[in-house]
Amino acid sequence: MKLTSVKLLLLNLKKNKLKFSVTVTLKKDVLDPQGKVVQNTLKNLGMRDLSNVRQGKYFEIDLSIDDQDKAEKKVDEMCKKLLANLIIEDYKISKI
Amino acid sequence: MKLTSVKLLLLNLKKNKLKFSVTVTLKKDVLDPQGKVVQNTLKNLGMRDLSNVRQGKYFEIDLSIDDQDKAEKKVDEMCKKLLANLIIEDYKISKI
Amino acid sequence: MEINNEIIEKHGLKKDEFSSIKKLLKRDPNLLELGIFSAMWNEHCSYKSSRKHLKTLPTKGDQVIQGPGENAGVIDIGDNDAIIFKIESHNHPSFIEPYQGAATGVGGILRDVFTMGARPIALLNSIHFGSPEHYKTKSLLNGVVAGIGGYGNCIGIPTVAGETKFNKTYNENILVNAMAVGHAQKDKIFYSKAKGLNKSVVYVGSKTGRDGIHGASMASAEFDENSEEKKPTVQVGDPFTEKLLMEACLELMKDDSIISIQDMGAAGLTSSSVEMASKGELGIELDLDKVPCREENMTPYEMMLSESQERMLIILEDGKEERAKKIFDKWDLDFVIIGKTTSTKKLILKYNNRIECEIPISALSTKAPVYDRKWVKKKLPKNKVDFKSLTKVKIEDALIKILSSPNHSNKNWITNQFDQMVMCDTAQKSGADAAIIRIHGKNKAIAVSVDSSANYCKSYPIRGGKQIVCENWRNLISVGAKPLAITNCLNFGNPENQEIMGEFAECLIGIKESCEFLNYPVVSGNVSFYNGTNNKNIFPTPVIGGVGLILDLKNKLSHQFKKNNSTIILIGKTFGHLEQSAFYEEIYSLTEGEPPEINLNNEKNNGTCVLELVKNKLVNSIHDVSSGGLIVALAEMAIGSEYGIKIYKPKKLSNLYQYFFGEDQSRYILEIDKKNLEKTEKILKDNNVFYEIIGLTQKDFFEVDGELKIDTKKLYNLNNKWYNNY
Amino acid sequence: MNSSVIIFPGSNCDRDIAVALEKMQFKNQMVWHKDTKLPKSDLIVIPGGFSYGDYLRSGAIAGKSLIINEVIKAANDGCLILGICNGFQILTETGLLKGALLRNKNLKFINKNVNIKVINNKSNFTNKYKANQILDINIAHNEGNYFTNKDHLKKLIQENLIAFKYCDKNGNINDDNNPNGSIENIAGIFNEKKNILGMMPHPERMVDNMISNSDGINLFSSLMN
Ligand SMILES: Nc1ncnc2c1ncn2[C@@H]1O[C@H](COP(=O)(O)OP(=O)(O)O)[C@@H](O)[C@H]1O
Ligand SMILES: [Mg+2]
Repeated sequence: MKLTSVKLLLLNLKKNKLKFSVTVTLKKDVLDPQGKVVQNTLKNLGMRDLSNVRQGKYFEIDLSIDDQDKAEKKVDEMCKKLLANLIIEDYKISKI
Repeated sequence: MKLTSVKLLLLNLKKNKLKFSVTVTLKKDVLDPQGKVVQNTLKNLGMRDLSNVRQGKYFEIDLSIDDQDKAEKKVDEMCKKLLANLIIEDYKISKI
Repeated sequence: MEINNEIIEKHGLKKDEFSSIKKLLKRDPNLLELGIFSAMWNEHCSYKSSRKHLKTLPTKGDQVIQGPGENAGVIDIGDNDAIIFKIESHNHPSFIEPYQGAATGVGGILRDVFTMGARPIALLNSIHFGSPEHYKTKSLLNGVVAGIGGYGNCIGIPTVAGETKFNKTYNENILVNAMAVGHAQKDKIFYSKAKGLNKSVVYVGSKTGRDGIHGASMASAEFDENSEEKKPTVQVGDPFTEKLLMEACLELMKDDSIISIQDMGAAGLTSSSVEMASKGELGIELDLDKVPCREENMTPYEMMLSESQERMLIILEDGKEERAKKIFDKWDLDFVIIGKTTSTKKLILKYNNRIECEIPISALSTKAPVYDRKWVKKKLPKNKVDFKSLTKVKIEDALIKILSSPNHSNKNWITNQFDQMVMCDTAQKSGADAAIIRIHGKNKAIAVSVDSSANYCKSYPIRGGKQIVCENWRNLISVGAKPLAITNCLNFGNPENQEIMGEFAECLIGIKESCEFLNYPVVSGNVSFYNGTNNKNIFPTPVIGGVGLILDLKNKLSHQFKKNNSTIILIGKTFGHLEQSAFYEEIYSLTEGEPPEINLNNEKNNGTCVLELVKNKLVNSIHDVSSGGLIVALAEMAIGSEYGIKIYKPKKLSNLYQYFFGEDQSRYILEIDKKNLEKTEKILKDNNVFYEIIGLTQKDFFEVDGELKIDTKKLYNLNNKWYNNY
Repeated sequence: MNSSVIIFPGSNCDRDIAVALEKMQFKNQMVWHKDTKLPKSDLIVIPGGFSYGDYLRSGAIAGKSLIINEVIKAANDGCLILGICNGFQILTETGLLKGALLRNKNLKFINKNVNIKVINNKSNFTNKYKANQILDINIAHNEGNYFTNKDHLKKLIQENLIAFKYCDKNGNINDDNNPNGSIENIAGIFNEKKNILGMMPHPERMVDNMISNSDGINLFSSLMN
């Protein structure tokens, strides 16, 4: 009895939970001081075949919406409003 | 003549370039103050269906190696040596 | 590419300006040349609308080593110590991208100071935002504050003072002005004037990218709905690299390798090379193939107009290249010889072995247009507010409302985000009338403060201009410093509008008058026009940054009450001027009428005499009376101390509101030990200074006889809560 | 006593600590991060600042520098190591101290004076302080939110390896006076052998009454002891 209720809960949770990942990266021509420093350090650590590193931000976002389309639109709105700074950054949303 | 040589160069460049993405996220039991603040801010912006946000780092790494296996091992090494602090963070590598 | 009207317009050049270019070149410019002209001839670099007026400012004095015209102004503080300082605006970039805009503003002004051989020792800022209710304000505010802190904290220079104001006039055009102050040896100051032929021109610092291309032109254009499209021109700051650049430059400056040095600020490589050549009356030839680039396939146009940050241009003495390169290698910075000085008096740019640009230097500098723009006098406000017609408020309620308003609330929530202590010479942090920075390893210190009064300047520009200089002077005196010189950042609307140009001209008349009278010269500054959106201009907002000297750090003063039962003296006459006061604005939303008049004689006399009292160690604490009037100033002295005050009923002015909230100028409040009172009064009388004894400090309570009695802890809380609820 | 201060690109409290050390009669030398040899020292200080701009993670990149290997060797030989602010972050990144420093809970840089309590005054770094003495000291950091796993935390407590905790002016230790969200209000910790101290507050800023106060002096005189 206890077990089934837990299972049910999990099921419900799953049903109502859509998970997205968002990556936010600097636009191509924008200076990425962090990436540059990381790249140099990796090279100093002996990684010779490294040709480029860019650093960005990563978000995992859980939504309690059923409708995937709707959910994706919400995430898009979040990116535009807060997560990404569209002046210097691009973003990408994926369902996970 | 000039054009072909440029094309060849580009081809070579492409051939020798493998691109990976790395995401680094805080371990589950580590507090994620950034994610919390982002989540609260998004809620304040009216995103009610949001149930959780975690924030991490994202890297795009270009390697000039042909062999994908080798390349992936290199990236794994980079993560272990520098990109992630394994005491508090997990990482994930994908080919892009 | 053919240069058509559209391209010319996109470069912000007027038709007749283009004709002049053709005349100067005796041919049509190519695109690269057009870009260079547009960068050098825009308002930001050429000061074409302001130059005529700026010339009227007093810039000389015994204390001045270098006035305007160099990267920053230099003053003498004795013992071979020099102070180098300047203020600069980064308004437009900060509105578009607040964090990076503010950060690169700080980075830029720091380069202006260390380029002259100074180690920066303090940062200040003046930031103006729209109304707190405006939907953009909060994120702009948070972004700007984080950006200022982000840069200053990382590079390790304390941010010690500033001002933060809110007014709806800045809703669509915020102001972000940053000031840097540095210390150098008087005999080791570096200038930008090139000297000698065939000397190596060296590029050092970060690589050049495509960022900020045409930033300088952007800073000289009004905003409109399409501003979004201008966005990619925002630069990203890299304080880490700037720290390396600063250390490398200061290391190189230890000997005599450098002939001249210039940071790449607005208009990057273009303006730095032209300025050096122009001052030295030389030519300069650059080989653009050698410019270190961050991106592939960058064109000469992009290289010359990029505003990538953290770069410098140096002209080296012969034979010093190797030693210099070693230093920059040590700091992991690019160091490339990209050209040489020549006798041609031309800017010649080569790329792929071809001459891509050939412009006489004078065409870009001395022959750049200067405008005598038409301006009209301000129509001064005639109305006086009819005080009797206003609904009455309790003095206590008005005081509380002012203290807890965004403009008057304590700014700890900002300044706690700035490292104020790094370098371990900050003897007084923000929160005081002026910050105090000790000269490293010595017993003396400088005091610094920035001030503006846009409301005053809007209603009566001449008087407003006069007032801001005096207010700044007072703030320095209030910490026991002798004011020495100022820098100024002139933030105005569109100069092509005759009324705006009038505001500019008249504010400068006022500034000049005060500076002259107080022997408080202008040694550096910056003009920012076109602050406005869709023909709505901001209030005229000149900002004054002042530097003063404290000979013995032991004599420094702050405004918090120090002791129980000491006598409180008010210096200066109280007339009860309420128009343009915080009282009218915060309580009644009234912004009519004239600001208070200033009698410069009294100003000077009062200030000098206060310093005399300080010198005689008669004073426990001082505060100047400014926005909010006497009662707000007294409350500020109580807040954060263990003491309050018992204020006697005023003898003369029957209207308590005028007495307590009037913003009459040239006034100071002094806390004096009873045992020192007699001596103090004698000095005041001997100097013909008007003063009144207005009360006594007491434990814990802020009290006006028969009117109000508030726990000072409550005042503290009221003064500190605004941002928490925002 | 001989001391060395390591300078990384982006260190910015190196001069401050050198001034404090010299004032306290240490014979101090500055060591550039590219150096591969450490001068003979009884004390090595890793100063505050933003080594490598705090890029990636604060302290991460400095933790991979050449000189750090020498620091680790010296530490293993029992040399005293003091990491202040960014220095503390670097020490955790190298593993010389366990745990990690996360972003401040309010995500803002914090510079202000706070109170800390001396939790363990039986160490080379703290023996001149009284037990439970309360200090008024400056903090200035973005990432001072100390975190460690449960086992290590237990060990820190049981073996008395917590040097300082944030508190109020009366010594109360609770959330209200925890500026950055640190676990257990921790402001500084020792390693097991107590020859390494990492702390977020800046003792070198508190050695001059003209500028601040003298609450940091005893840390340096403890080391001299
Ligand atoms: N943005 C800021 N940065 C640093 N300090 C600030 C800032 N805004 C305000 N302050 C500080 O707050 C205090 C009050 O500012 P203000 O009311 O303008 O002072 P005053 O009237 O004496 O000129 C000053 O010490 C000032 O340095
Ligand atoms: Mg003041």
